[in-house]
Amino acid sequence: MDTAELAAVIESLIFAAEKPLRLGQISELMEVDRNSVQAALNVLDEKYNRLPGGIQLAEVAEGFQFRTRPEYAFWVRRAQKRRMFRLSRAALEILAIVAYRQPITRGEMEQIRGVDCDGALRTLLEKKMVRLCGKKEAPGRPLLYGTSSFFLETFGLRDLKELPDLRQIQQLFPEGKGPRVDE
Amino acid sequence: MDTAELAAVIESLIFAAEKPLRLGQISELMEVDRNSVQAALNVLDEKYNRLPGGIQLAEVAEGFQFRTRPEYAFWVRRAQKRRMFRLSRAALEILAIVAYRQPITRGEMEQIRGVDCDGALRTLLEKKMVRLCGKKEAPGRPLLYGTSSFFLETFGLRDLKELPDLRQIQQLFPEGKGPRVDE
Amino acid sequence: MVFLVKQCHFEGPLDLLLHLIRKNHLDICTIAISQVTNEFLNTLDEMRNFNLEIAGDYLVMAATLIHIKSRLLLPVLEKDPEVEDDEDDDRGEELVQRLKEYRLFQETALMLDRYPLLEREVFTSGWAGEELREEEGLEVDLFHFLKVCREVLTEQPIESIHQVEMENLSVAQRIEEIKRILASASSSELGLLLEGNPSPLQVVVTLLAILELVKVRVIRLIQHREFGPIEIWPVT
Repeated sequence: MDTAELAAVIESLIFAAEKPLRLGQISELMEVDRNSVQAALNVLDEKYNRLPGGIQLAEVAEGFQFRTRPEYAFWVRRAQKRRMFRLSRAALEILAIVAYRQPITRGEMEQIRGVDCDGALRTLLEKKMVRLCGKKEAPGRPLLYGTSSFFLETFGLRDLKELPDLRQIQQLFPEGKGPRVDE
Repeated sequence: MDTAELAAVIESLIFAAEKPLRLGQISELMEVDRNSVQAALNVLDEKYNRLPGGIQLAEVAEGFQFRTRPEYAFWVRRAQKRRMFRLSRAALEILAIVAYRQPITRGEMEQIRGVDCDGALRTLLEKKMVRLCGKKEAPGRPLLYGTSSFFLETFGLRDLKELPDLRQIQQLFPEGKGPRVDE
Repeated sequence: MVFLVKQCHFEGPLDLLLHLIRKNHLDICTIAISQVTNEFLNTLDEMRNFNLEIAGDYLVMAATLIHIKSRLLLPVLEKDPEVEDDEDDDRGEELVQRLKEYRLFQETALMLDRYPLLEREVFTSGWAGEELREEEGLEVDLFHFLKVCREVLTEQPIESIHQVEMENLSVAQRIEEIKRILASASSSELGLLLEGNPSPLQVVVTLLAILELVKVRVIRLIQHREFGPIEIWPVT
């Protein structure tokens, strides 16, 4: 199979898959070495990401997935008449804490936020954005929480390393101009 | 909006839609006349149907839809067969009982569930989530069942001690009977 | 102030405190904390006026703030290097650290919210092959599995119950086995045939086989004394 044809097959596989497909999965499934898969993926990257169009080939959660481009969000939402998906401020804060401090217990999250996290944390677990990941070696063996691969999918991240580190975030918000100056 | 941009928006609309989109629908939604929509659809037809690739723009009775090309059906089906397996509600319930009451006999499971466990238990054995672990020292020497290492792997647990204990589960779902998973 | 309470939903006392510091264009430090203490207390009063329930967290914070402020208002005494009195200073400093940490995560949350989110700015294909939809069953993670556990596992202890596994053991087979045993040894005992913790079914099958063999006069059963071993002898 030449690269063009391999690219076409992989295009259909990624399109039909429910979840992002990893390079290794494609290679295993098609019994083709990783280099050839990578070459075919480069062809698709060219086709979808270098040329204009409504669809992008995104690399998320260590896999590949076709997605609409964010600049057309308005039209897609309008077409689907769906209620806009949103995360509450509490949910976003907890996600931020879990993403940067995982694995972390609920008590530790509450210590940082100074407030009960129960409801929002449960919502995040429900939505599979946060997952349980074991117990802490501490009195009472409290449950530990971490981000899931669906968190990466939702935020379009290849892996956690793609998140800016906390020092960089501080620079985004110069002293005094906090995130929530009242409108 | 020029034809190229219109084509990009329509590309994302058709891609994200659950059902085929009709020309009229697109025209109405985007408040663009039918001729312009047709011109944009021609661009997409060129991109997907005249050039080789894994995805086609199909015009079916109800409208336009992206689909994988039939010549790659073999690979798509093969990929879908390998997808992460799913468990039926009955199987999950038995798995719950086995996880927390192991080692346990089939009779004891049926005692807890109040119904026959035979079929779902066999599925769990086939999927290697549950394993046989000896016979009970009781009249009849019934077989004992327990969870496997694949069970731990599936749920990302290092060992059974990482499974939250029943008290912790109650804290996670304080309202008692939570909504069913399969809503 | 009324406006403040009506418009803002605060994520707890730290959030309110951060809001007040920010509103007054202050840097996070103990001085700033003491400066907004009155506003903090007023906000709690407003909440009360609106019949909003004030969580204990807010009251604990109010007490801490008053304490920090009162420390700062005390005239600075000649520091006695012999006396260690850091505990109260620590309270202010500790709160400053907590506020800074929480502010950082608020900023991180805001940064996360700027990402193009799946189902908000970007969408995956709505098309799913027809075969996919038919597939039944759930793909679960640990949390959703635990939910099932919660529903299924009641606290009732498991009663010990008996269960018999169906075994492919017929009387005819057992007859052949007994015959084989008697062929290699001149005699046997009933007890020996029932060794090894047999299931009730196995016991029944063995007894039936023996009775059948007696009936067709292949064996005889002999018991020399009451409650003694029952011997099995082939009929010669």
